[in-house]
Amino acid sequence: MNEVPLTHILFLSTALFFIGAYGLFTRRNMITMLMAIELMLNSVNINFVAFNKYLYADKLDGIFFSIFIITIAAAEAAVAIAIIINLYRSHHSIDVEDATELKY
Amino acid sequence: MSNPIFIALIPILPLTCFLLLGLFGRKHFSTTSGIIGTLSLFISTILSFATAYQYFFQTGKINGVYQKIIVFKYTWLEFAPNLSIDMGILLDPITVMMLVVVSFVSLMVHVFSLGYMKGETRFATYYAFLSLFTFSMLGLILSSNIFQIYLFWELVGVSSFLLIGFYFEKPSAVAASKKAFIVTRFADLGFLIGILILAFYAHTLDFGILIERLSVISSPYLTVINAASFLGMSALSWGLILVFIGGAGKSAMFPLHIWLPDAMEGPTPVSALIHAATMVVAGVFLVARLFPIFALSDPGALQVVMYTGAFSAFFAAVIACTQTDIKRVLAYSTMSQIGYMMFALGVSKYSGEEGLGYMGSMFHLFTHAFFKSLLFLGAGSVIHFVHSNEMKDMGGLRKLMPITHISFLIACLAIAGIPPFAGFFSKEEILMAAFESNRLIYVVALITSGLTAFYMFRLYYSIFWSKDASVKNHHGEGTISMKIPLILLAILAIGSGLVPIASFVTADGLPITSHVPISFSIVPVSLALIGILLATRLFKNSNDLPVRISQQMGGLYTAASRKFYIDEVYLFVTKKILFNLIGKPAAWFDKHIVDGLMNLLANSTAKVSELIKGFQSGKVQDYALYFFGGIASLIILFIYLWQ
Amino acid sequence: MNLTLLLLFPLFTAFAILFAKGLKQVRVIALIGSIFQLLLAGKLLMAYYQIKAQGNQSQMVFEYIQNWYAPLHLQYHIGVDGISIAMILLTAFVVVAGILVSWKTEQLSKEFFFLLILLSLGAYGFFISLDLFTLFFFLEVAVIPKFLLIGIWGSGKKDNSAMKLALMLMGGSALILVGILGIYFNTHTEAGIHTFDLLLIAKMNIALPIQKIFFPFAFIGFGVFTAIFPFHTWVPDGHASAPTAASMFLAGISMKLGGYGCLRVATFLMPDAAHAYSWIIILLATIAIIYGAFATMMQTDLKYINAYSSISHCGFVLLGIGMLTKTSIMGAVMQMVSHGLMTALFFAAIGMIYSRTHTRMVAQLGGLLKAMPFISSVFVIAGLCSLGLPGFSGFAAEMTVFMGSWQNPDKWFRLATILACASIVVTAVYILRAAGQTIMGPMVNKEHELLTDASWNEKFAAILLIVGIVVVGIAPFWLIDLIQPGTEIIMSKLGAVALVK
Amino acid sequence: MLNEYLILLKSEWIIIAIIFLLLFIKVGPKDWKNETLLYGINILLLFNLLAGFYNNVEGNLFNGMYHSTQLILLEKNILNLGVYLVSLIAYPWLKEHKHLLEFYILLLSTLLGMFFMISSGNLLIFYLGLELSTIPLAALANFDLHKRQSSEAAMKLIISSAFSSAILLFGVSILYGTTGSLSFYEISQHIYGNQLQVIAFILILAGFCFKISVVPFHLWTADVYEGAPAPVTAYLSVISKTAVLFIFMSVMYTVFKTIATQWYLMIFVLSIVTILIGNLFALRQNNLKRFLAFSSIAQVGFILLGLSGTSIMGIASVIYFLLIYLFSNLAAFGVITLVSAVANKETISDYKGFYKTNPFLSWVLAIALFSLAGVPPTAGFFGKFFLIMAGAERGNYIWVVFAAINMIISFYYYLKVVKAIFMDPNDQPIETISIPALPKLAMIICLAGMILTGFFSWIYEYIYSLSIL
Repeated sequence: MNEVPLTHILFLSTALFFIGAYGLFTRRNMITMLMAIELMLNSVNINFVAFNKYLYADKLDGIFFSIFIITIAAAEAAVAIAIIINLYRSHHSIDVEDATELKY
Repeated sequence: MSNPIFIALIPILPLTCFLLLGLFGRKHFSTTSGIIGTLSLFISTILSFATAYQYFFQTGKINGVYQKIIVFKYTWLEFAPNLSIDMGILLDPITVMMLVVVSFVSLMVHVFSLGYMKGETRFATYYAFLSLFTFSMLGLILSSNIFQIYLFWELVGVSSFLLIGFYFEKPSAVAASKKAFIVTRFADLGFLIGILILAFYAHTLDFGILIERLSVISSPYLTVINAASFLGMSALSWGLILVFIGGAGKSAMFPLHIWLPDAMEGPTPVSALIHAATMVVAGVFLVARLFPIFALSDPGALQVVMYTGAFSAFFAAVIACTQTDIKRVLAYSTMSQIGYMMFALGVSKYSGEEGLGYMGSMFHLFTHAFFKSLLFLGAGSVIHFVHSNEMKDMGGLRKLMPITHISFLIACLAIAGIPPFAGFFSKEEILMAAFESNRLIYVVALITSGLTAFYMFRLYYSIFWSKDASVKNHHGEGTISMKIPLILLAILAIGSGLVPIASFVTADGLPITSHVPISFSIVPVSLALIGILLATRLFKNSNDLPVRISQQMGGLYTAASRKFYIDEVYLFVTKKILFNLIGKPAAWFDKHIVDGLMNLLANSTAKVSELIKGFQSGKVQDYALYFFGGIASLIILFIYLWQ
Repeated sequence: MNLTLLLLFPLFTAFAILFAKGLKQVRVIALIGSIFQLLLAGKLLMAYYQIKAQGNQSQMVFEYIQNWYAPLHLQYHIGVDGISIAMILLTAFVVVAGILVSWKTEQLSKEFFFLLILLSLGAYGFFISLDLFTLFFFLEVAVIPKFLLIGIWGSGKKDNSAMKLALMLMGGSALILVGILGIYFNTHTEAGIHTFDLLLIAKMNIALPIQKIFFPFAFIGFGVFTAIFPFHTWVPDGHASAPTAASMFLAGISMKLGGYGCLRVATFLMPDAAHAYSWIIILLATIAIIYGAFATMMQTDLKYINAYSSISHCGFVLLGIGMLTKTSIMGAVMQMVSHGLMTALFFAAIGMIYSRTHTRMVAQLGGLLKAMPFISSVFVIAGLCSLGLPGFSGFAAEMTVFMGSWQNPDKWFRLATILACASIVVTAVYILRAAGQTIMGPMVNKEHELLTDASWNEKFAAILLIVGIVVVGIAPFWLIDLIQPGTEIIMSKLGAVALVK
Repeated sequence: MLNEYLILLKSEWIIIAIIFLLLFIKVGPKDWKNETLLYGINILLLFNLLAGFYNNVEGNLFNGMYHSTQLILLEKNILNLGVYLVSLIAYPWLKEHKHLLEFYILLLSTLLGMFFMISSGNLLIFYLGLELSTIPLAALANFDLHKRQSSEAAMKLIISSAFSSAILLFGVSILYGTTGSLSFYEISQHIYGNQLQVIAFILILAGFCFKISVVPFHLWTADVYEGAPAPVTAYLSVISKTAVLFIFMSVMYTVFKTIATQWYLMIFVLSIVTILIGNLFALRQNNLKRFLAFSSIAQVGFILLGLSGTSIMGIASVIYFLLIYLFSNLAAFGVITLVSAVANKETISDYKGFYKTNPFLSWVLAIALFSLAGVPPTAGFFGKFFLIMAGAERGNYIWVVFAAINMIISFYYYLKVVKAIFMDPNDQPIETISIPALPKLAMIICLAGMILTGFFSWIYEYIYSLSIL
């Protein structure tokens, strides 16, 4: 049976990465921005798994790394959301454009 | 000289006196300072006379020729192994003669000042300055090294500055002192560069060696310095002329004379000392000192000296006829007489009979010192009496101040060149020399001497005759201390002409016998008499003739009385050109361009930082975008461009 | 003779001041400390004569080497020759005088004297150090005190000028930094390592192209300190705004750091480049001399007058160095000493006048001689020294520079020399204008009648400096003998190059 | 075997112990007074600091994932010192703060993360350490819960750091793909400098540059510094930056040694931009914390300059500079914290006439600024000088000239603050502040560090002896 070549997967992950970046740059809603970042991290996960599977199947470094990434992403999200909530208390909004007092 | 210490003492005594009075005079010697100064100077006078005696009659002459004797020499500032300022004492005929003149006249002035300056608040300071001047002048004439002479040259200048500005609260005095210093300083610039040139080629600063190296025809140095030329003139000529410019500055030769009349702002005894007898002849002395080089190696430079001298003599005489401030009259006459000495040097040759001009010049220097200082002191006592310098405030004083009157008359006769007064003999020698070498100069000299007689007697009459005494006699003619110098100098004004200078002071040290036939003397004497008679006609009794004549002459007269506008020219040059065209722009340039450039740098930096502040927009998404852009640019730069 | 004492004394003094109580203690400590410095400097001189009398021919005496940053081969290497001793003496004189003049400083006196002493420390360190790193270190030590002294105790638009001064000096040291790093990385001792050691570098020859790159950095860098055109603009403002003592230090000592550096570092270590660039140096120096003099003529503020004249006078130093003849270099050193003393005296006098009349404007002063004869005489003496009157140090120094410059046969250099000579006339003009206006003439402001003359401390300070000036002026041969050996060594290096050419 | 774990992980264990202790206190019934707690904790930290110097051994664990060398131990000691100082200067701020314990817990967990990060021999550990040292920081930045700016700062920090770590990870993944390993050593064996690897390198570099705030990855810095509470800012600007720089250096020198020629140029460009931008922005700042943020950016530029030397001298100079930088910056922040806690003033114009009322604090701040500016006799001079020397070693003198010019600009803005403190008149200056014992101790330590470090050359020589390529 013919399997999907690595390049396809890499293409997918890269696309995902840039989509995430695009989301981060464009969406004003902080939560959405967090999700965009998650997207980017996932693309990284795909990379790792793919590399591991296709190139270095003898060791499981990549897999492990992706697992750790997932965990940490969760932690990051947790803290981020806590902060956003706190921000909401003071700003009454979760639009990044409203949180631009510190500049220049 | 058997004991150099004694000679060294001559200048050192006034120096110590200066330090003493300068540091402590104000407090401790406020009244006695005059005595101290006078005494110390008296001693140095004695010493200088002794030196003169010893030099001329015992040690000076070696097989018939007066030698240059280096009494001692100490390396003071060594520029390079063979190039150093030495503090030394050089004895030769002119030095010794000057020694006598300077110390004696200075003594007279010291004595005179005892009375004249009595009651001044800064009496001690005055004497301190006098001693300083005397010290520097003596140092100048004793110098054995051309840089040493320059050094004392400056000191003389500054002490004259201090003395002219003695009445420091009079703005005119301050201005005059500044003018005197700056003008002479300007001339000294020439002197300095001249020294640099001569020293560079002769590889020495010592007079003896310098003269020897640059006057002996066969010497290699001479050929080199003649070979080197700049703007078509040999380095030697440059050097000598520049040095002469220095001398001209001090001796108030045209066109550097402008400071001398103003210098009369100083106390009159000071004028008598500095601006009549001693400092102003320094220029003559300098030329005489370097005379061998002038005469033997570079006659061209000597020509310059001659013409400058002659012109100044005539020019000053003309102006003197029109001045109304008696001291200014004297000042211009001084300038004119120095012009005499200068061109006398100019016409002279080096050796033997042809060195007559040199001898005459020195002779005239000698006699002139006495009668001119006498004139000034006389004028001093007159001013002391009437408290004014202006002729119109005077007149008919002969009854009130007989001694002054007599001495002044003697001096006038002497300067006019009437036999048997001193001036006659010296002038004869000069005229003779001029006659023998250059007729043009001779004619100028004749006219000048006629003018001299005229304006001197104009002065004399308008002081002592013309109208009756306007001032009432509140205090007498003056203290005894003021009279004695007058008398002594008067005697010398008669007698000094009989001193056989010819057998002592000559260019090459060999005595010469001057032979001036009576027939030769007729012309100048008669001219002088005419001048005197004219003056008598015009000024003996007050009448309106002089006024009418002056109106007749119109422009010429005014021009002369305005000193031919030389001052205005200088004013224009300094104020308009130096200040406005160089100084102001320089200051402006510094303030705005240079400094502005520095500020511009700072401001532009600030401006830039203002411009780029937009990057820090405060929007986290922009930050991410820039982040991304950074990566992208790095990748583009280092993967696609760089490889 | 342990040179480190020269650093320890001021250090201890400074700390003592920090822990002193009350104005009285502070200034007494400062004075005693500075006097100790002076004695120490004198002792150093004596020791120097002794060791020379014993026939010690080495370039530097009292050397002491201590490895400091071994991995980078930085050493604490100190030693002196005649030139540096002259500079040290100068510093010591000026410090004592400065302390005395600012005796009456009430405001933050503790900090004031502390900073003064720190400044002197920097100067001593600079003059004794034979390692480029320490040299640079001490050069910069002096910058901050200057900034604070001007900024805190200054007058007029002090902030601006303090900032300008600090930044321009910093710029200078930045250039120097590049220069010395350039030297460092192009030195190869036999051990194959780089070195900052001045004497070692002097022994080896740096390639001409390298020299040509780094000489300008070093020279201009040090030049900024000694007001080389066009980097002189910090001088007028800085001096004018500074408190009296600070101006004395600035003009008297700090500007000499520059000259010394130009000579000891730039010219001595990179002789080829010095020859190659001499015409530029002379050009700049001549411009500084003439243009400084003319700019001075236009000034109306006494301090500005002296500041601009300092530019002109320091031009002589650079001229002397640029001419590269033995005599001219000796002249440059003499001029440094002379100008240091003279200008310090001048600023002292101005300070005294200012503290009484509260104005420095020439137009508002006049006839002070009547009210305060002593101060006025000091002022006149300073003036006369500055216009090069024989008997004062200025004459000997300037004449030596001229004589030396004339030794250089180049036609254009001759022209430069003549221009420089001409500047002494201009000097006379502005000095006499200043003196004539302020000291002589009728009294402009009647209140000045009542002013008091100098107090004991001011008198002492002035006399100290005058003594220095007069000694150098009367006996220049003494100074010459002191600096000759050092100069000869520098010349031998320069001369060797000249022969190669 | 077991005690090997104990000894090698010594510093980590201690931190963990302290963290847990604090946790227990938190959950425990008795609530202590802030004062006592603070003193207690500071004593603990002091103990931790001292313990760092005791019984240091080298070795590897988890087959090379964790390794510890003398240099790393030294670095950990430096960090310990920094943390101790930070906690000292945080005193006036924490005195009234009710979440004191959380603060320390978070702080120490970040420290733990850093320890793992700098002694990591493997990208995985490195990543874990990095995140552990970053995420709590975001929480810390938000520690003034009621302050708008504080939460904004925290938001910016967490989002941009998340983004940066995503980028970093992408780079890591590519690196993994091209080399097939995560351990530094093996990676370094398989680096050939092909394009993919260079891209990976650039991504990773970007991640690092974000943490040490190199232009153009620096933009979060100023905002976060300004918004966060002063002690946290101090921590951010000194400790976390220092830690990242340590690991950054070793990664550059070990992992990417083979493509040094490429990254030398990148560092070159980055450092120029960084110094310039940092200076230009610092010129205009009025808020002291923001001002210090930009000045620290400029400092990083200089550090990169030294780092580019790629020599022992480079390493040693960087570490040495960081030590001095730690003293100087913490001294400055000590004063700022105290003033903002007591008088609640943070702008430069508030500090006008500061010297009249608080001479000691003024001197501390001034000397700190001089040290940052690199003026002798402060240690900062030596630090800067050696950095520039290391940079010049490669013979890139234009760069040195550039750096020198920028030193002048930086000098200008540092002096501007000094001018405000000493010279500018002010009718209502900050009132006289009584300095509590602990901050005073911190300031004195910093003063000693700033003034003496330069003269004790053995410190540098010691670092030099430890640094190996």
